[in-house]
Amino acid sequence: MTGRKQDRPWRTPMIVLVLLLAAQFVLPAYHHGNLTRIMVFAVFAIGYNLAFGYAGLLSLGHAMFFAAGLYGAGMSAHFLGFSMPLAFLFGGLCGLVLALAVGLVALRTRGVSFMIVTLMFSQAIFLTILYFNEFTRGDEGFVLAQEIRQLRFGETVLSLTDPTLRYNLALGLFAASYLLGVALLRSPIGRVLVALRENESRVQMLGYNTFGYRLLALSISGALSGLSGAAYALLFAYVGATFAATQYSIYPLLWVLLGGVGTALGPLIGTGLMFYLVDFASEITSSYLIVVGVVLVLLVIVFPKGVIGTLQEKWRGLRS
Amino acid sequence: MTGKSDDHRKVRKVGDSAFGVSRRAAIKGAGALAGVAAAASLTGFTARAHSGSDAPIRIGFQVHRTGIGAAYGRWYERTSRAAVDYINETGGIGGHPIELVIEDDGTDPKRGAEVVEKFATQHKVDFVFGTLFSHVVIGSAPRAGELKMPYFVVSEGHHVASGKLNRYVFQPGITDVRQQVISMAPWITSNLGKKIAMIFPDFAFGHDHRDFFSAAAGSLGGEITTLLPIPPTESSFTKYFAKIPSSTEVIYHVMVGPAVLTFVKEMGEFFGNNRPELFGFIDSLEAVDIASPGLDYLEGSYFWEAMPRYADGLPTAAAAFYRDKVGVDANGASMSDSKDVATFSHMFGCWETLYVIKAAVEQSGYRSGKDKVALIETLENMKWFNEGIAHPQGGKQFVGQIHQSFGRQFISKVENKRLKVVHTTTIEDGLYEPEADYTKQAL
Amino acid sequence: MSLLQTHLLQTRGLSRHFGGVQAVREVDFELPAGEIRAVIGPNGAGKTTLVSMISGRIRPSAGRIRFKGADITGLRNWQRARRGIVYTFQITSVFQNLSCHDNVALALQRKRMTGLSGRVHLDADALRGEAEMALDRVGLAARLDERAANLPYGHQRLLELAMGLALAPELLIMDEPTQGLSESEILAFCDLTRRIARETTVLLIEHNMAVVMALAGRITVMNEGAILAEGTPAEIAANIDVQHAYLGT
Amino acid sequence: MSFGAQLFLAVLEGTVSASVLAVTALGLSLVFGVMRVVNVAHGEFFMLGAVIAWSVAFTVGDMPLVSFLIALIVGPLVVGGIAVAVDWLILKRIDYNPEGTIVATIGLLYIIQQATLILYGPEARAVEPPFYFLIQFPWFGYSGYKLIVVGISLMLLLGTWYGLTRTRLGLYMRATQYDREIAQAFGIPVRRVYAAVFALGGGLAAIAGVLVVPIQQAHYLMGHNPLLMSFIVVIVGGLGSLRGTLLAAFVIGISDGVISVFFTPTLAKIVATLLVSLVLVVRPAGLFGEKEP
Repeated sequence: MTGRKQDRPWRTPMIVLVLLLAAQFVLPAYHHGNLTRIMVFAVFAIGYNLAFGYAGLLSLGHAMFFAAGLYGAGMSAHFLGFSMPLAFLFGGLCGLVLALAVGLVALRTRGVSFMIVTLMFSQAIFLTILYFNEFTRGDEGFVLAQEIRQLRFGETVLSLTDPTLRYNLALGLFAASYLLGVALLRSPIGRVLVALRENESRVQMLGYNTFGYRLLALSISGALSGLSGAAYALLFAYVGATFAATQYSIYPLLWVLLGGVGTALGPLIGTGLMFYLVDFASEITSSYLIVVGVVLVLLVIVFPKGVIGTLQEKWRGLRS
Repeated sequence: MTGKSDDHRKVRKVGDSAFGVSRRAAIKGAGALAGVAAAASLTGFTARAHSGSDAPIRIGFQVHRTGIGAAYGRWYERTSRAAVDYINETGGIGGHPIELVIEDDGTDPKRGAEVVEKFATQHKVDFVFGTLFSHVVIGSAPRAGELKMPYFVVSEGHHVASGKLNRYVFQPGITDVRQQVISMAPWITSNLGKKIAMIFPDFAFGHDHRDFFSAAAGSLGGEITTLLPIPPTESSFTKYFAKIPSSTEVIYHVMVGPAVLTFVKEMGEFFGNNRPELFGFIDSLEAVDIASPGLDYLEGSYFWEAMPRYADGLPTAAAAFYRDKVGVDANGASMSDSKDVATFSHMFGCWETLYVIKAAVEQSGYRSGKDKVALIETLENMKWFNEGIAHPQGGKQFVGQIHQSFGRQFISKVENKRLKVVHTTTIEDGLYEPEADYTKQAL
Repeated sequence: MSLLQTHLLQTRGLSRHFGGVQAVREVDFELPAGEIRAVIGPNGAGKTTLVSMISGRIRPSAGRIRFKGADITGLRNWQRARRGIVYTFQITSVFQNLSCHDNVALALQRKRMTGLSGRVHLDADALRGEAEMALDRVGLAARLDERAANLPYGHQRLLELAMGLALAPELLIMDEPTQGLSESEILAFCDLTRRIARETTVLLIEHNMAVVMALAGRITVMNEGAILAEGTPAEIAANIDVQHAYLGT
Repeated sequence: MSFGAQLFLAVLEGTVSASVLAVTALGLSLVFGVMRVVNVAHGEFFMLGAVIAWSVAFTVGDMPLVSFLIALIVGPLVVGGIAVAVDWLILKRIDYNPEGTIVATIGLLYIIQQATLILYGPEARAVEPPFYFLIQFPWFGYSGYKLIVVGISLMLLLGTWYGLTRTRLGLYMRATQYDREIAQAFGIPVRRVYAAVFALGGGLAAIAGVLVVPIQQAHYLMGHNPLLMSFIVVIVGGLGSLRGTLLAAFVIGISDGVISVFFTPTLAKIVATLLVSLVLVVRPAGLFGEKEP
């Protein structure tokens, strides 16, 4: 956040959002659907970036927050008959509460220990989902009936099976999270978080309760991850333990690192990049994971700070 | 045919060869693949619809090429290719050739749903089929329903029959867990013993076994001495066997995943010679050589089989013909590599499902996507699939309300490191009251 | 009026040991408001440990600390900072990747961050104005938008100081502030400190005796974790024990 | 079966898995400690060891002991070679940047897994143990090979410990771990030390893989658990502390077994998992870790 960068902070976000809004009219159905998914998962990545990229909290357990939202929304709609908007918010709340609870304990640790503690908690949540399989159906998961997945405004009923509605709901959620990310980074809180990442004890000597700020960062992060999970459950009608497994804690880390740690746009870029990497590679060859692997390695070598991060650096280099 | 779809075919060929029998050749080609990437990314934005009267029936094959299901996926793919080739040799479906469009779902429910979407909106296929693992089926089913895409799974899960999926999902080519389990119960309780300990994976597949078998055995005077659900993250099992009370007469085990061999071996080491009777589901040993080191003590134990792995277990012409077409030898291994053991009790489902699709298309006069409703209604009204080349595993009764087939099951004993069929159930043994009625759902 | 209130800061029996080593033992230390106090002593005398306990970076093994009459022994470092005890580091630890503006803004904004609104949004221009003023006090106003990492070392120390001042401290603790500064920079630093001392009590650890003699009203000499002597620069200069402690004769 | 016997069995099982885990974790601990690099592909090195053991057994034919010994040498050599290549081709280029290494080694993980899937296949394949004998306890039978695994592991651990404390390379490694710049200043070839450490780490994982194949089976996805477990063990033990790593391996391995006696399997896993994380909450630097910077 240099002074010069404060010129037109909202320009890039607006361009990006307008492009996304326009994209739905030109994209073929398949990519239309893909972008919907990418935006939903980008929210997960944004959430992760808030903790990792802003406050320097490297968690290996974010799958538990995504799962909290997924199950919070899915089960409240499935068993308690929550309406779709209510279930969605409830999912976010679950992510938030879990993040608070986990944070109170896990944030006593730092660095690698924090990685492990979050990893273990997440594992425990995963096993717990299996343990209560009577309700969760464990790994197999369950489907949300179409009657549940509707928006009612008095007489008019909108079904979430409609791709256009789905796209724009995803876009709305993404836009909100994206702008929140940008705003937070420029807010006083954001300034503290960034400083926190660099030198925590110095921030304390300025009179800030750093534990509180780390907890705050983790909570917002958990809430966004939860909302992303809730959106997935309601938009794509499936709730399953796979999403609580370790690889879904690694994905957001991977997406953020690919896109650019601590950048506002990085999460979307990283998520999209990874999605299409797999999609295209798997069309060329059945051994597509080799292609994916090689590309990941090359990306790291070419874009050491992630795509957006490295480009930004190059750009600054050009200007000064 | 347009140039685009032309080079797209080339593109797919590369992918296919990489999974053919000569896998080493494939990796050499891997270098060339990079170049093809460009081509693919170009075609990436062009739908693959064909048109015209000679148009092939395009069937999307959702296969587990990677991930935990890969061992099954490879044989599902071989079986499906064999079936498609033979159907096309013999006049295709009502004169139209089948074109198989293959996508890997990585045995992941998220990717599974995306793949179904891709089949519908990008490849513009007529049907999707072939999914095995339950979580992928359940993750993909909603999208199939929303896209009104007939979705034929080969999963043996109870999900379709339970009625919790939707009207577009069918399982006509393979029997479901519930009927398998209840048709086993009488033979077990009357031949092996009534005091039974159950060991099963602690997830849905295992719980279906737990619930349905406990109920069935109970009604036959059996007693479940202990239930041991094993967490999927576990890689060593000996410590759990200690929990089995010594009064136990039969251990009923059904494990899946790469650790099953360990499980079976450790069970042997633990109980030694004075072991209770063992009854297992062959899922534990699919794609595994019975003669593998450490399995010796399985000698004299019993397994459920959906289709006998060893040719002499089901000496019908149809079964032999099927075995030969798929390229499986008399011992249930690949003809080209005796170490490459088939998933014989599951993969026949692909072959039979493709024939069910053929039948449904021909009887309903299906021509294009707009005839899907007719196709589904026709299929729901089918009652019986006759044993023969189309159904080498055996005749099947199809229950339209729950979109599920019912068939016979086999019980085999391990003798001289081979599986020898000792009992064959009837379709009636596995029948149960339909739990739902899909035909009442809107299309 | 009791003795306590005349003292801004007071410690009683303050001790700290690391494992077997007794870094600070039984220190009773008083600091009246408005004074410039220098703490000197040979390396390992326990100076830094003492001020670290006062600023709350280290917990004492025993003893109490009172600030403005209140016992603050149990308070965390950030709570003490809020009460007006500000510590500037021995090794500069400004935020290298932030601009001078953001470095100072971090110090300035805390008091304004009240209520939700204050936490999510502050008047950027007002903040910028204040930051400019704070930097101006140390003569860095021109570097407002410069990345801290790009500043020469001496200026980084000044930025560090500016951050301290921006907190409007009642007690400013400076740990070896002139370390690594050039002669001219040291002179500038001295009058700056004098100006600061008009509204703030200053406690500084310093090796450069010239600086100490020039600035300090009183000097506290520490040796082997205990207070050896205390007095005006003149008294200390004349003190035999101090010479022993330093020269070991 | 009597409670005592159950407990005895649990401890026995715990010790076996602990000793294999210790060897794997030791490799990760070295890489992590000296290079400050999180090698996400460490589990794949373990898997490669297992797969190589199977391939050797397959080519050698029906001579379990011979093929076992060959695998014990070939496995670590091949994997070590791969590790060196990776260090030179990738890690060096990104200057061991911690974040970059995570992505790079995730990529490596994909590559190794898929290559194995293509060349070796998706099946789980068993290998004859070098010597098989059943120890018949009054309550249950137990594979003698498992106890031999414990023996070999302990020898390996001692060997490594000796290497680290008594040899020049060990000295270099400790110096580099202590401070890279200073080590360089003292003329220690840090680059080569890094390559050596990465190879050694991979080699240890590979050996663990070779040891485990006759107990478990070679499968192209078998690397996942060892990676997580050894990662956990290294941190719980305390970064850079070898004895911490070893202690943690045995504490975690054995407690996992013992806890399983008291709860239903899945619940036991949940409890064990939470206990481990609590260790770190109470001692954030791990059992033997110096206070974190």
